[in-house]
Amino acid sequence: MVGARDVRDQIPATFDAGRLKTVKVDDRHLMELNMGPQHPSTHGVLRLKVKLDGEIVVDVEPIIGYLHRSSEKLAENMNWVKFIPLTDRMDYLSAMHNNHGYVLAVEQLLGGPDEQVVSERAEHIRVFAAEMSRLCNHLFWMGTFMLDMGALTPLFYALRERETALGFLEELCGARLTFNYFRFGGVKFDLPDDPTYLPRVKTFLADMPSKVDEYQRLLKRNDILVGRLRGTGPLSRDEVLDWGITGPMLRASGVAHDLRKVAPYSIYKELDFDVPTATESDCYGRLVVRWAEMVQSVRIVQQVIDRIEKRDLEGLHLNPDYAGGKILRVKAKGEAYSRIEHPKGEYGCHVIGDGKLQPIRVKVRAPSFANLQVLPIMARGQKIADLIASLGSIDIVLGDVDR
Amino acid sequence: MSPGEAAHAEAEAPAYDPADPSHLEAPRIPIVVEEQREGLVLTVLSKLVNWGRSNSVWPFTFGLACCAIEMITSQAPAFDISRFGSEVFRASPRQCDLMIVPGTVTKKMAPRIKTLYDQMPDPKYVIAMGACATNGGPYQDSYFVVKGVDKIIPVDVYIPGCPPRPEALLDGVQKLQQKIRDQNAILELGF
Amino acid sequence: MPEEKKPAQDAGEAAPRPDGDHRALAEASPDDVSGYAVLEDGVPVTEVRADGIFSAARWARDHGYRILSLLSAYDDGKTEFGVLYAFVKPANTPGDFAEMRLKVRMPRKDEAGNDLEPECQSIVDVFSAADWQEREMYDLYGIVFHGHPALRRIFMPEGWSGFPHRKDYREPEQFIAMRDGEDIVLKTQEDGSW
Amino acid sequence: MASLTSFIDQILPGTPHWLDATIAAVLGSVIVFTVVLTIGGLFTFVFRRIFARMGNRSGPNRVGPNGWFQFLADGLKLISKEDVRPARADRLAWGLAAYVAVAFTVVAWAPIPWSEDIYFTNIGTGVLFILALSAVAPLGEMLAGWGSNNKYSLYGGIRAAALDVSYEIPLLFAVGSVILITGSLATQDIVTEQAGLWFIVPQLLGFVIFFITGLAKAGLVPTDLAEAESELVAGFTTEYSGMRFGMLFVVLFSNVFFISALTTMLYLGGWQAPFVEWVPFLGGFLGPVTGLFWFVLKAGLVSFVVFWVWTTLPRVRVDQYLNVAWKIILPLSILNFVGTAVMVRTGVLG
Repeated sequence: MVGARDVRDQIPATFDAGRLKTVKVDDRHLMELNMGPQHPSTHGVLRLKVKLDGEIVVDVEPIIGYLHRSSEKLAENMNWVKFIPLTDRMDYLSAMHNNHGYVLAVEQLLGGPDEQVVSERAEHIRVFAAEMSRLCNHLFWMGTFMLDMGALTPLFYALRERETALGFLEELCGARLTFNYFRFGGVKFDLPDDPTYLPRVKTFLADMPSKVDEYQRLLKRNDILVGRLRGTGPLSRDEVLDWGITGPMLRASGVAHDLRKVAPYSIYKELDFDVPTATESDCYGRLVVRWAEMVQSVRIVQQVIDRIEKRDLEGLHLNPDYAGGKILRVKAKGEAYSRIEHPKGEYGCHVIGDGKLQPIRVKVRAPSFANLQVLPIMARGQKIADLIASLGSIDIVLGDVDR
Repeated sequence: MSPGEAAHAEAEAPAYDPADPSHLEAPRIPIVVEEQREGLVLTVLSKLVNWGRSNSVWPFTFGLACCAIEMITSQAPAFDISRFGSEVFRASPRQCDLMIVPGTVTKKMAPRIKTLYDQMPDPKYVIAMGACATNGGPYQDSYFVVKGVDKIIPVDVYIPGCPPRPEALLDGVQKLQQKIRDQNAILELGF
Repeated sequence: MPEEKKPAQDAGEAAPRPDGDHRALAEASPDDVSGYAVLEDGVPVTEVRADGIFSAARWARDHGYRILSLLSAYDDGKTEFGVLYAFVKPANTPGDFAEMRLKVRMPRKDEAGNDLEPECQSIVDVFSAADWQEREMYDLYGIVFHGHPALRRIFMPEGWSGFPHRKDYREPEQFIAMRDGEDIVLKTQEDGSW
Repeated sequence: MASLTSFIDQILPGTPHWLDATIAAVLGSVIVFTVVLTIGGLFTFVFRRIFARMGNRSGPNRVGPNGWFQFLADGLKLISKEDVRPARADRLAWGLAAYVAVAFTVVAWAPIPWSEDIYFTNIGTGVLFILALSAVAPLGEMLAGWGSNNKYSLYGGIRAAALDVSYEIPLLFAVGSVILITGSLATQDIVTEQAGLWFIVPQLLGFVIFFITGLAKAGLVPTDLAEAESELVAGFTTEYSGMRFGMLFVVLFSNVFFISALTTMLYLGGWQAPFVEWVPFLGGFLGPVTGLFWFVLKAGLVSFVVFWVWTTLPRVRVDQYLNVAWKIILPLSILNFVGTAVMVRTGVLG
């Protein structure tokens, strides 16, 4: 490129690029420790190159790419619809949301911003599935986070509820983890015929807040846990914004930035729910925010079920234009980016098509990838145990980071 | 024909009888390592060691991708791998018997998996969990995915599925236990 | 990219005119801005020259677009590389939310027909979040972000040849993974598998 | 010991006394080793079952009657596994560590009074003997940490050393308060002194301090900092495989019972039956093994509490624990010691 300026020489930095909590020590006394790619607390195949001064973390560099499966490149060689199963496998803990983000983006190309491609009924089923998925994600996160902290049983408490919720999703779409449920113009299957399905879900949901209460009784009153989480992995609001952190981590720093609320998609505009925030931007705040989000998800699903049962929602679960084999012949043209509120943050899909059967480019804006960057800022100057807690509080999934 | 081949031949091709439900069960092919020449003591010792090894298969805390979630879920109350004595997930490769490879093996990760496998003490077993670990699965065409973990390390049991349900993993572990029971532990010990 | 027609032009209407912050940006730094379009999802995007993206990003940041939402590159396989940026305002209420999209387009060939390597300014100094995202785009597309403090590969191991997401990428014949001085060679099989 | 010698003398009449004593010592050692390692092995199974039940699961139940042979299968497997010695490990330290850990842990069991008659030795300085030997036990962890040529192990070893220094002093003060009351270091004297009033009543604070520091001494949750699976992979045991790891594993679990036994001996009346003033039947309903029954029951209950804590609580951070140890537990233990001394001097106690 002609005349590319080296901006670092010319333009002074306009802000302090992250509070450097570096401990001043003689470099020769530092120990370099490689955590991962196989380590019980790196949630997969993340590698952390940690510089340690005794127990204190001087610096940490996350090294990723051990699960880079090049889904985005594979998308360029398959029909538009065939990429949906691969989105499942990116963030495999909340696959419904990945489906949703990709499908929304392609629907922008197919129908444009104003045209209604998806029927009201399908939108309700989508929100139902997505919020159940959010519940499952937060439950699993809580369990593994507590495992990182050394508490063994909360995982089993969380898995107990998660299995029930996954059972409902399994009845909906036939899969436990990788749902492959959303389609352009709707969802693959309608709600199950079983007349007891929705009542059973309602019973489960009615119980759920008391279960969340149970977790809080178990964990919130535990002095050891609270002592370990409070003040751990602190981030100022400036740092959070500057590093592009979204989702519960952003809301834990006091910004009620929830895309379901501020840039509503699907039917979230019509639903009544709160955006929980916390003022203390540390691991404890993130835990509290996610607990509150579980309760809000329950509220949303309850409203959606009410609307499905009481109103006679229009339309089919899948737009007939995209039903059957027609979905394989989808040809999309143009460029679009859509964002949704994923349990981990902003999830988006940037899609480009040239009117052929295959896309030119599918880029997934992965929340875990963006959020993981901030780990060094959180961990510097703290202990090894805090590094583990900070990492856990981000809620990363390596499939999402590496894609 | 060596006795080993004979054993294989006997296990093969039972006559098909629709009334007999036994054809629904997979034939149990004994794995004959070498001609059994040991006396009573060694045979009993071998059985004893096999009993210990097969009932105490400690897996490795090693998650790669989606299947790792199902691996963790297999400890959940609903599935409970602990019934078979396999819930002791050890984080150090030195203390494990079984490496479950749960997920996609990439080219960056492949050497590390080889290292981890080498770090495990004998006897060690590998379960390839899911389509990716078996042959690359949905990522066969990817430029960065190794098409199956058996390109790097030997695999004992393959579990199909994408991802396999926890029940399938339990079945795989039991298949592995059966395989261990059929081994000749004395030869494995190197006597 | 050429395939991406502006929808308004398709409909035979007048070309869209920038408004709001897009117009303000065009007025503030006319040298950096090279075009304007509306994407299929109805969101306008300002096209910025590759050596003007830093000041444009800084302008966006100073005007409240604090979160780097998207940094995505593409290769259309024929004429150009592109980078799409999306910045959003952190919002507490629905009214506060706003989005600003910028796009940098880098031709594959210059006027004389020589191959060009894609180059662009880095915005790490204004958005720390761009750190890994730019590394990712360098790793996959080979787009060089000038001014990035450590522009290294992020997914691929060091020593990997080529930029795999480019349309003209060919897989290498073999990949040698180092392990304690001992090589593990993964070769391409006849059936194309490793 | 003495009774064992006389028992040998009876069945081998005519042998010199020194031979009887030697046979008794060897036999006793074998018995102690067997008992300790069996308890350790059994406790691995018990812990897995309790942990499973706490998590709403069933736990190992396939091997033997209701799964009770699980630990035998584990032991067989560990014995028959390859013993890997890491390259460039410090051979001596690495090899010695497991033996040091086992030897000192097991020998410390010798003065434990299982009942009025069942004990290996009742030396006059029993408590001192126990404390001295269990203070050496972390040496094994440090040796393992140093010798393994592994950074995780090293961190585990260093943490073990740091904790050892911090918890040893409050532990001594807590035990010292008990000794002030009894005026004797012999373990049997401590137990007999508790007839009527268990020391948990006058020494409630000391009991709490002893329990907390005891958990740390045994390397158990919430203070399993030397092993700390989610941080240090497996801590000082990271590089150990096969039966060497098995020994460290068994030592960890036998420590659970050891701490419980000490707690029982010092504070819960040892082998003394409860409510024996009102229900004399409790004191002798099993004949000569009544004391053993009560001792094992009490120690088992304490062990259950230890396991309960293990499965429930998260791990503390190393600086938090050191802060608590030096700033709260140590002053409290001194206070307890001084208070006990004053009470003993004024005749309220002892």
